[in-house]
Amino acid sequence: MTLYLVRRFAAGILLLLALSMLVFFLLRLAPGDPISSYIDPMASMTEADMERLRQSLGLDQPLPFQYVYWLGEALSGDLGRSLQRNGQPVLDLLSTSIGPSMLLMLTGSTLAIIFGVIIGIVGAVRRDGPVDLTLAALSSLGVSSPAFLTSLVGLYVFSGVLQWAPAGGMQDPGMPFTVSGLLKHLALPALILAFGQTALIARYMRSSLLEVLHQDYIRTARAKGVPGRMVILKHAVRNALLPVVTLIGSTLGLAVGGAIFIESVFNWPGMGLLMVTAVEARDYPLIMGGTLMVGAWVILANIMTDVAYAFIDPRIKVG
Amino acid sequence: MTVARFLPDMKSPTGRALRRFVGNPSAMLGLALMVAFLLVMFIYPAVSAIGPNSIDLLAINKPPSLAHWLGTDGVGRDVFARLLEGGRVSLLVALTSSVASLVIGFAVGAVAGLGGRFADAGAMRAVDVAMTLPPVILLLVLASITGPGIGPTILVISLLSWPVLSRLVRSRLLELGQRDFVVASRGMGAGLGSLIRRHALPNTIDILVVFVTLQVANAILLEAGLSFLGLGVPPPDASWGNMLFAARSTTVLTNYPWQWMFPGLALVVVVLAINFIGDGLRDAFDPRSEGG
Amino acid sequence: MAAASADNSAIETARAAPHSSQTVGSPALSVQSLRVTFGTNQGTLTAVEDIGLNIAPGKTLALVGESGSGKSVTSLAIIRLLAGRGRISEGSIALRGKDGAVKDLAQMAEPELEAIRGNDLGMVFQEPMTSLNPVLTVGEQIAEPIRIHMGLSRRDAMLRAIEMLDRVGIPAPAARARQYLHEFSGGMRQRVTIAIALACDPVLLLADEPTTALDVTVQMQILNLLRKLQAEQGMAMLFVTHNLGVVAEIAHEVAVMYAGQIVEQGSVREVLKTPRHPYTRGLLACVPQLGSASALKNSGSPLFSIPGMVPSLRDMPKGCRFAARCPHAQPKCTVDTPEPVLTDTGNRVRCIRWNEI
Amino acid sequence: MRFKHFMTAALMAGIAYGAGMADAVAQDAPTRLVGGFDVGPGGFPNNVNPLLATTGYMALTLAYEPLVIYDEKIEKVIGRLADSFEIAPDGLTYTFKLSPEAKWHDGEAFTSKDVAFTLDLARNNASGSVYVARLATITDVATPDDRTVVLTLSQPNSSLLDTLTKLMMLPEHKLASIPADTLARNEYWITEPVGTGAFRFKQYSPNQFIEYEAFADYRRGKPKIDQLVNRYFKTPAAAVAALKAGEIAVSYVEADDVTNFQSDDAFRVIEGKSQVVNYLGFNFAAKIWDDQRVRAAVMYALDRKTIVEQLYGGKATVANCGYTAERLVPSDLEAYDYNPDKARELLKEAGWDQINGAKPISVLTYYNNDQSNNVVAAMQAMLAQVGINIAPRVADMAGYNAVIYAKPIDPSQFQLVYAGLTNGPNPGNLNIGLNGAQIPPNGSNYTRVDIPAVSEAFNAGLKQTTAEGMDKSYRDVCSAMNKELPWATLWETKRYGVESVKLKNMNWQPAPGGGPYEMHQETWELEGN
Repeated sequence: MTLYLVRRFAAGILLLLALSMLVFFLLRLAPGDPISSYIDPMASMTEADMERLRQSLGLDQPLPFQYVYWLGEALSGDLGRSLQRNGQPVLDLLSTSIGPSMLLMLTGSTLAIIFGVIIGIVGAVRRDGPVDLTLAALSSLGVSSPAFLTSLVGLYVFSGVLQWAPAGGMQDPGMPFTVSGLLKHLALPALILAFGQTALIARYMRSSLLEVLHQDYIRTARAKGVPGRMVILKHAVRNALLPVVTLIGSTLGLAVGGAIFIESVFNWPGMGLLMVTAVEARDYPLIMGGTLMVGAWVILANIMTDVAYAFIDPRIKVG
Repeated sequence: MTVARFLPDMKSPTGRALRRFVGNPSAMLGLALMVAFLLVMFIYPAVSAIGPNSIDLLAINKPPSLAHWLGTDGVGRDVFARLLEGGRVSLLVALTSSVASLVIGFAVGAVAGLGGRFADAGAMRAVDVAMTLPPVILLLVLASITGPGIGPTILVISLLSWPVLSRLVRSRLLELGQRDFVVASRGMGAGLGSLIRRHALPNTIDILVVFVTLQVANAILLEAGLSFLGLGVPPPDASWGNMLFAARSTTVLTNYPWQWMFPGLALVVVVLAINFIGDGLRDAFDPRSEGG
Repeated sequence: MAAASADNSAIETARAAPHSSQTVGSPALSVQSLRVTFGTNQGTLTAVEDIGLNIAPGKTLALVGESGSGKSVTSLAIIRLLAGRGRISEGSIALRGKDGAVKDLAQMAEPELEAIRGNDLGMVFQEPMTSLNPVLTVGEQIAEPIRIHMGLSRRDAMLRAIEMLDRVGIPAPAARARQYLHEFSGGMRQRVTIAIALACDPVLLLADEPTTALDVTVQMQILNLLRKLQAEQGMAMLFVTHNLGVVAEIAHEVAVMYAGQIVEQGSVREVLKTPRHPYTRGLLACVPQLGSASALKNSGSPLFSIPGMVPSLRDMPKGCRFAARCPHAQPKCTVDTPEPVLTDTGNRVRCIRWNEI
Repeated sequence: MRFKHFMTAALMAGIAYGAGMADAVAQDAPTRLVGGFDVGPGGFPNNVNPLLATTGYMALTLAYEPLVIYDEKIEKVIGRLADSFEIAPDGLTYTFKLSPEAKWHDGEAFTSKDVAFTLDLARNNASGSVYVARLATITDVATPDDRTVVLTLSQPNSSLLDTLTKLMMLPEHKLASIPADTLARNEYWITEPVGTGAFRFKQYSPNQFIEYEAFADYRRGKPKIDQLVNRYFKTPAAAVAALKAGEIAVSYVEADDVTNFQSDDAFRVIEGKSQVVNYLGFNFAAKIWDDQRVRAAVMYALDRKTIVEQLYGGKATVANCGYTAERLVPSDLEAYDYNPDKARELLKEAGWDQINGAKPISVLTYYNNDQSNNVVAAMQAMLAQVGINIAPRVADMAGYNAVIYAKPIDPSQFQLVYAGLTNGPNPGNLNIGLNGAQIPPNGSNYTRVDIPAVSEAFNAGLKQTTAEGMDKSYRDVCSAMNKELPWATLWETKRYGVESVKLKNMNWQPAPGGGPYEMHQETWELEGN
């Protein structure tokens, strides 16, 4: 097992290297550079000023040289400084925003897994019954409502009108940090993030469970006198979870992207918000740092999924 | 079911599958909804005088009325006409990109699942790279190279959606690979191609069907997201994506709900219909459901 | 029709009836005029009808017939695990439980059935590769019915499971109990399913072609095992098979099924030695005799097989269902469905011309 | 399964707690004002370094103060850290008398040394300052005594005062020791920055908020608000929700969202001129706009009155030149009323079919909200009726700048821009976008306008030193723009803010770039909490 993990992590490191190279050169294809994001059409910044700023940031060097310089710094742990105005070190910005993102994503995903699996089971067991049809309709609603729309509707209804939840942010600004304050702010965005994912997991779980209920060992279980509910929960669900675990692993990895809208609308200081502002400002070092951290998280999520998969299904040997 | 009786008692498996599909009430409901939608989408514009882009500044933000069945938008354009034109655009984008990502995802997944350890490792690392690439950057770069418009939108959406499917197909085929009939056909010298065609495809049909049904909705939402970056289907053309996107201003969200609710509703109905059709197809092609 | 592989002489060996503590006479299982129907898009179809059989404790009744004759449906009906839209539309299934009380399984509601299944009644299936849960350890799967029906603690149930593994002849049972299914061969898996079925010392064991999927040598081991366990636990057994050699090996009574009906029923000795129903005779004629291969080859004649096809459930012929394929059929055979009659040797035959041929 | 129960319980507690949440703030607790000072186009979230500020001045003046500032009505420049100032008749020397009581937040006295240090820093490229070009005319900064500063210019510059209102004074005793080229990156700005304003910096949380506390011995009196928070919002919708939920007391609000608050008596809607003129900029490098009749045809083809009435609800004024302020607009302007037939006539005369015909003309814009999309759709339909087919292309700020400042300029990328430029309070601000001398690389006249009449009018304006002189010359600029049409000027919209009725004396206005203008921060009051 440990050999497998070592190999996967080594592959992961190589992967991050390939990813950093790909993103570094892709970024240069996008129109605009950090300096062009400084300029405000209202301000009168001469072309010469812009040229000088580019030199001071080393943007006029040949691309491969810039990449090697960046890589050298990155390997020594210095991801460089954000090109945005107050030039904070990238590592600090990332470390302050990875926490909130993980918190939001893990809470959202956990809720999605719990509700998704339950809805999937109910949908499969009461197949084509009234409950199944309503759940199918709800999950279609979940799947087909865009993150930014659900966030806006959620924000407006629950904090604007009903004032149940605070309007964005991670804590009341200036107030001392309290866990209940955090939970109060976390509830709405996490539920909205979970809403879409739940529908996804529910659909796959239902289809997988229907597949498993056909298997012979389910009939054997019933022949053993195992009560109906236990047959579903103990025998069927565990087998049906196998493909769903892969799905959960992948969506856990991709949740960072999805959180962008939710983090923007709720002003949640996570990676999503950081990356959107970084991309708007073409802040290359911050984008590179962010990509590596998000990349590492997705790779970790994939490795964890494969290990969990092997752990749940004894037939699959690891590696 | 009277309909089933008219169909010839076809003996071939597809024939029986077709008869099972027709016999499945929810699948037929889904099919009926889709056909109705497509019919209205293609016939109404030819009939009606009101074009999707004809503005009328004296009738902006009007609620649904006899003149405009679903009301008008911020520039006085008829929401119903835009809904239909947008529907054509969005469904075109969604279906093509779903099929494209289906093909790529299934191919990579199948190669990984059945192609032996090295193919598996190689394919999965490619998937890892694809999944770790932050969508924001890919969207921005690809779309800015290709510019807005329907073609690039389809390309971008397909590139973003296939990795998840490949992992699902791989996990199903890893399990399948252990089963006797696969080992047996390998023993009979079946190459990877025929293995995929004869064993991988039928045994992952349920995953593929569920993926397509979800991917249609996901594609339309991604297209809406693209509008966030000023890409996707460029205004003034209509698409469900950019119509939904109009709701980002609180006023439109609260005071003119018909401008975004109907595209949202249409999307939910289409997704529901495609889900029912998908379920019907999966049950029809699943031999074990003979008793069903 | 799978050729019987057992030595022809096996039929003659008498088997000592196991002396069992239960009172002789009242049967462990008594099925009366059972009819099972399936709902389909083209209306309801009758899979089996007018099934009547009794099995005394410690005795084995073999239910033999071609595939599609309804033998598996009958066994599944008894344990009420009919797939899809199958229903018992007529008849009774009287089972004398461990507590001696006779209950009709046909009328029983699901919760009560769950108390019976795995406890008074065990079942073994045909396909060992797929009939066990791949993600649970073997020990857990055996211990499960024990904990449910006998209320033992987790630890005690596991001990009993290990004991069962030992009794079904699996070496190093303690270690093997913690392993998973994919680490067992086909034969071993069947032993595990038997261990599961007999874990709670049931009164009746339903075995639905348990040896069909196994190779010959393993088949023999499983049959001997079943016989040993029957001797030890004294449970009645309904053994579904299409292999006459197996019938001869394990059964005391036999019932031959054709197109959803029992056409001949009686003690193994009588039915196999002096078959009265033309279909039974045809079946036995198909069994190639050892040593007769060279004679057949010289005479150039093919192995004997019954001409024609089994009638489809959708358009069942009137009268005797075997008439179309019966060499002795006469027009009167196709008038009304023959009722089972007692023959001179005590068999019950569903043929009106049994004594004329 | 235990973990599952824990998570659901924790979540339910969170929501339940939220429902029961009452702001149990005791009466004698410090008064706290939370506002969205950096929301909207006038804001610059996350900018803590005044030298890099191109906008967001309202937030900066919470803690910092410039030498001079616009008055309460944002019309003329008055003293702030300078009690008084005078300009020599030849416009080459500016003398400032500093306020004697002004102190830095750390107690040090504010002296002319600080002014000289700040001006040197602002003119030093290495500090990353964005004011270098605009202060280029200053040749010498003299400090005869602690209370006086004398500036000498190489040539008269009527925009200098406007620039000085945007330059916040920095503490020489804190920053002299930090090398200029590392100043932009120094931790100083987010740990213990020092200013002279009514509030003192307390803490900064990136993308979230900046918190201030009252500066007890502020020379104009101790502020009534004890704690002040400037909260950032990524999307306007988030600010609207925070306003509705009572979490912030004031914020800029998009025109679309105003209707939410007009009927709600807990809020006060503030309307003001945006002092930004919207226009369709002809990209002269594309050569299809060279004929003035074609440009006039565009003006005649656009029904600007109906767009203002219907799409802006009457809340905008049609602009027939760069300005709409009465004092800058002569009476004899051509109104270019909606006249599609005249437009077609002019196009035929100019031979539009040969120049461009029906080929799509790409119009680039960085506006990407509902209102702008609707306006572009309306203009597209109107122009199509006379045979001009425009295809809108939206880009984010960086993408927009990349296209307009591309070297070499690529006319195929954009033939038109739909943009806006500040035309007040200093009318000279339009110069950088229209003067022939400002064509890149030496300015931001990216549509390459090179019309002598327009350039000369601007040059004259810049030389003026008296208010009357400036008004007269910018009226000439207005008539030149109206006749030559370097731009198809459209309208000047109103902009909006929303205040809680509990907020007193803030004098919030939608000033371009947030001002800076006199807001008397020390007099702000918040009833009830």
